[in-house]
Amino acid sequence: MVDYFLETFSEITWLASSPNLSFVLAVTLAGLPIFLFMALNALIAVYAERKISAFMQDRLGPMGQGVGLHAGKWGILQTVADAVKLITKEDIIPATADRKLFIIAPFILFTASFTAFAAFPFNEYLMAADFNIGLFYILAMGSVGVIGIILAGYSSNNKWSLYGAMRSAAQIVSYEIPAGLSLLSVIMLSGSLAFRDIVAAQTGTTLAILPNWFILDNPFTFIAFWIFFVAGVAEVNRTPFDLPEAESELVAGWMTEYSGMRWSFFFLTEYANMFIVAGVASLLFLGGWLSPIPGYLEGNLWGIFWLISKVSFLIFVMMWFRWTFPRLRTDQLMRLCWKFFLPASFVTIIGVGIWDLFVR
Amino acid sequence: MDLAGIIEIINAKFGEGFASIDEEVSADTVRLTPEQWGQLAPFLRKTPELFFDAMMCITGIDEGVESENLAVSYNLHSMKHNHKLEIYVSMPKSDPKVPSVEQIWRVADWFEREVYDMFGIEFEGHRDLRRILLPSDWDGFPLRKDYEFPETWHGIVINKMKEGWE
Amino acid sequence: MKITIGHMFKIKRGNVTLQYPVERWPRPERHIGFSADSYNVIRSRLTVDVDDCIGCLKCQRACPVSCIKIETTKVEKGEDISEANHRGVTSNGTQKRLLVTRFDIDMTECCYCNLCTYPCPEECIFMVGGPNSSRREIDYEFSEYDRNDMIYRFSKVPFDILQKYASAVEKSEVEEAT
Amino acid sequence: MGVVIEQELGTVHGDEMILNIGPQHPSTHGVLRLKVHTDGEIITQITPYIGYLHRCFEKHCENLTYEQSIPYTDRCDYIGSMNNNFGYAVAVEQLMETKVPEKVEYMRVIVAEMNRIASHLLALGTFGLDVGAFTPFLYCFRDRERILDLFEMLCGARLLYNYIWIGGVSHDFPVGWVEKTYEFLDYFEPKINEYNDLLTYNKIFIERSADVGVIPADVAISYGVTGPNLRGSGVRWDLRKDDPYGIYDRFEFDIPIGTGAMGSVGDCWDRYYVRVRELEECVKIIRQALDVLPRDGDVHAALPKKIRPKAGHVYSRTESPRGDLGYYIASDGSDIPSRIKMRSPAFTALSCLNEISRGWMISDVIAILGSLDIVLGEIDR
Repeated sequence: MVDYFLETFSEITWLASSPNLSFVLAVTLAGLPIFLFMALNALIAVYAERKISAFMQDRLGPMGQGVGLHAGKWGILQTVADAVKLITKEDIIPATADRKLFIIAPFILFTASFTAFAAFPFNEYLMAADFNIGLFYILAMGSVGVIGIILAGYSSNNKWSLYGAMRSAAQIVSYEIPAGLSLLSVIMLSGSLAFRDIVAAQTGTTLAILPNWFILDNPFTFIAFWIFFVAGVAEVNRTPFDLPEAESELVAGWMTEYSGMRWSFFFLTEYANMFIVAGVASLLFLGGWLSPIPGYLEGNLWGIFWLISKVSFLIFVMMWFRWTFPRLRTDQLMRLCWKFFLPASFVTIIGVGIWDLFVR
Repeated sequence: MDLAGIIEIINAKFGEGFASIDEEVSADTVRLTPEQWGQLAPFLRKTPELFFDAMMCITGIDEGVESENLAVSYNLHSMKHNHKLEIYVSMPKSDPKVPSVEQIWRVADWFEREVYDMFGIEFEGHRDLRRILLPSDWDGFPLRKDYEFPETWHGIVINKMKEGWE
Repeated sequence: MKITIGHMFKIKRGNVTLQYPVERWPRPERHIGFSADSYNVIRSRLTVDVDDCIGCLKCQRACPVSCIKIETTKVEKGEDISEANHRGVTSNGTQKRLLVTRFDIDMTECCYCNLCTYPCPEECIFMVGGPNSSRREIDYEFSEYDRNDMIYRFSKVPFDILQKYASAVEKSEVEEAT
Repeated sequence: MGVVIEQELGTVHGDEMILNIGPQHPSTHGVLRLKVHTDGEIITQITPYIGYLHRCFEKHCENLTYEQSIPYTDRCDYIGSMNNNFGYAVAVEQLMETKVPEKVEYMRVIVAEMNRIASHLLALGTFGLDVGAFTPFLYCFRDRERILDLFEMLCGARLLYNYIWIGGVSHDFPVGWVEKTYEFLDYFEPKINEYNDLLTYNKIFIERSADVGVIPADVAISYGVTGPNLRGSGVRWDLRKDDPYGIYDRFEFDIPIGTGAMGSVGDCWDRYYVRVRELEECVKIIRQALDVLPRDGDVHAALPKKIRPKAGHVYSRTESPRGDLGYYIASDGSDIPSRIKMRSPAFTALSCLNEISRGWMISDVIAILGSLDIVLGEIDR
């Protein structure tokens, strides 16, 4: 999209004269829909989380009441109410907090996940910036977020946030390795880092009727999918790995001292990260914008529909995890990562290599 | 075994008349002085026939404004033999001192702290005797019969003011 | 995992939420076999039929948190005093000898233990909405903005008449004293 | 142990941090402050501070008559208040040597066991919450609501009942109550194995609670730990069987003890599992009691007009959902007791927290606290 805008601007005379103005304009025009999409995604995800958790727990979740309809017919206005509350709520900065770092932290975290969206393709043509190393870029942006978390935990100057920040830093850093390695097996199969080639490698059918997705390609990529998905859940700090913001122990981990608008940035980033992890998993393993019935319902618009439905199904599974599993302890978390996920991802890489060599 | 058997064993060890039951006060409690209790406690815990390993409850009692002495009542129980014993140790209000049994039964640690907190009975040998329920700078011992309520505490008025009620 | 997803799909049958302003809390329907009026087992707001109250102070003594205050003065036996709207005979037919000049219940202190309704000979103090809900509908939303409004004053003696009777009491005490 | 820094709060070792799991904390089951000395996340020492919820129960009782302090016993252990009334009534009846009619004995057992189910449900739910599983908490509360509805039908109140009086019960069972209880029991039994599938045999739950906070049997007895916590450590001790009061000797039910199925004997998982198994035992007792409940007989027959026990004192114990609930009542012949002491089981359970949670991490202390199932109302009285 960015280079598409650059070409159109070069024809317009008064713009072509100042190249950096047109560049800035192009980037903002490409970035704005991403930001709106993130906000929209957060709105829907918050409502979905409340409703799904309610149905799973035998209750109704936010419901609109006859008189006053304050939460909308089926509680639809609940997220609007949340947004308004968060905007109007007072932003408290604790007196002993380290002011500058306290203010910067949410923005670092937000920009990390916002820039990761830049390379995220919604469809064959619809992406903010067309990189040929899209996957590598998203992984890199994922690990930038950790700095924001540590900054938030350290600057709010209370012991609980420090605990939360240390735990989440250790968790995110250590879970990136198995996530990265399990992606390696897919890259070996598709031979390139660009999303378009990866998804292109998944077209066609295997065993006549099944779509030729990498998940069904061979048993090792199936394991790789699960490793990546679970490591992704851990990277986003969701149950059963939500130790940093464990309600029953650390009150709210590194987010304790934040309130109002700043806290909503953290909230936004959490759902954006969830979307990215689910998106990358569906792009790499579930055939991105390809339709499950190969050959039918193809095309651009259908592509977006299929990608969004796969991503929302994976987000639903993440929410399903949250309301069923208890929480792991810090050392169990680490042991699981280093002693189980890491060797498993090595096995998948070797497995895919051998499988690729002999079977293909 | 029943109460008489227990008292026999105690008297056999500590000499006749050490532990006695005077019927008119109550049928099943052994009345001791603080010094006697100090010697008897480890004995009750260690001898295999008695083996009182569970201290059920320690209760502080103020025997009334006019009676001039405080008392501590220990209820002991043996898990193995399933028999019970109650020991009643009374002491004058002027110097309320009782040897602590905190090393023998660990539960006594908190029970004795509560009795000290409410009655002001000093337990000698208690490693960490301080108030448990009341704020540490509270003066006076509330459960004594002659205790009068403080008007305010750190400036907080205690009984609520309500117009049009009294 | 299977359990939580199972609950999700049978939401219509299993769900528990009660949407408060529209659906009210169902009052436990109670019939105790014999006369419902003699049993009053509901915990909600206390009310008093002062017409039936003979001023025996049993409820005041029974209350563990002493949140009931009653003051009475002597009156001729069984004769109505219209200006103090005091009825001489209670609904069960007992003759009244005392005029209840003050009957206050402080609902902020009441602990809803229902101990005061049992000793009352005339059953004039009870919690609304119980088996006697024919007379008074259940009411458990009686919060007030000012704490002093929670002190319910049930005696119906108008203020000026109160002075007359109150002074009568001093007069009688003075006579006894001299 | 790091550099020693002289500070106003005494000697603080270099890398040791004092952390306040403060009076306001989501998982202290009430108002409790734990001053935790931690080295990184490993705990070296815990000193609990209690007394935030102290409402002078014993001082109140010295100014109220015997039947007026029943609503106060409700408010000590506000989750098992029926058992509190039961314990208090048994103690005063023992002091007055009055006999209670047969029907009332059965009613008391039924109502106390139902309250035990409700209390254990809350214990299981909050323990799951402390370990992070949110949904079992709501399932437990959905079932607990049904018991509270039955209690509301019975005595009007849902949490603090003032139902069991000295010498009797305040009200007879309303018509249709027994059938509703049967209905509840049939509804409730399959629910127990739903909890088991969801939480008890859940791999992460086992990893979080097995081998954590082990209380050996002799330490438990020495610290006066009683009830499900003691049975979790493998000691087969239940007052309803070993020192029976009321008519508990007429029912046959077995006492589940911790067997170290998932870890060592006496760990958090054992205490949790003992409570789950006790749910089944309570259902068994209620069924037996309901079958033989005598239908006729007046409930108020043995209610004494004036409760004026002779001078003397008594110490009586009953099995409350949290352990041995003891009442030491001394009376001087008037209708106002001279001294009432309530021995609360959660008080002793908390006293052993320091001994058993050394060397564990902070998230384990929260799990241990949840498995001990303490109620601060009862600790502070």
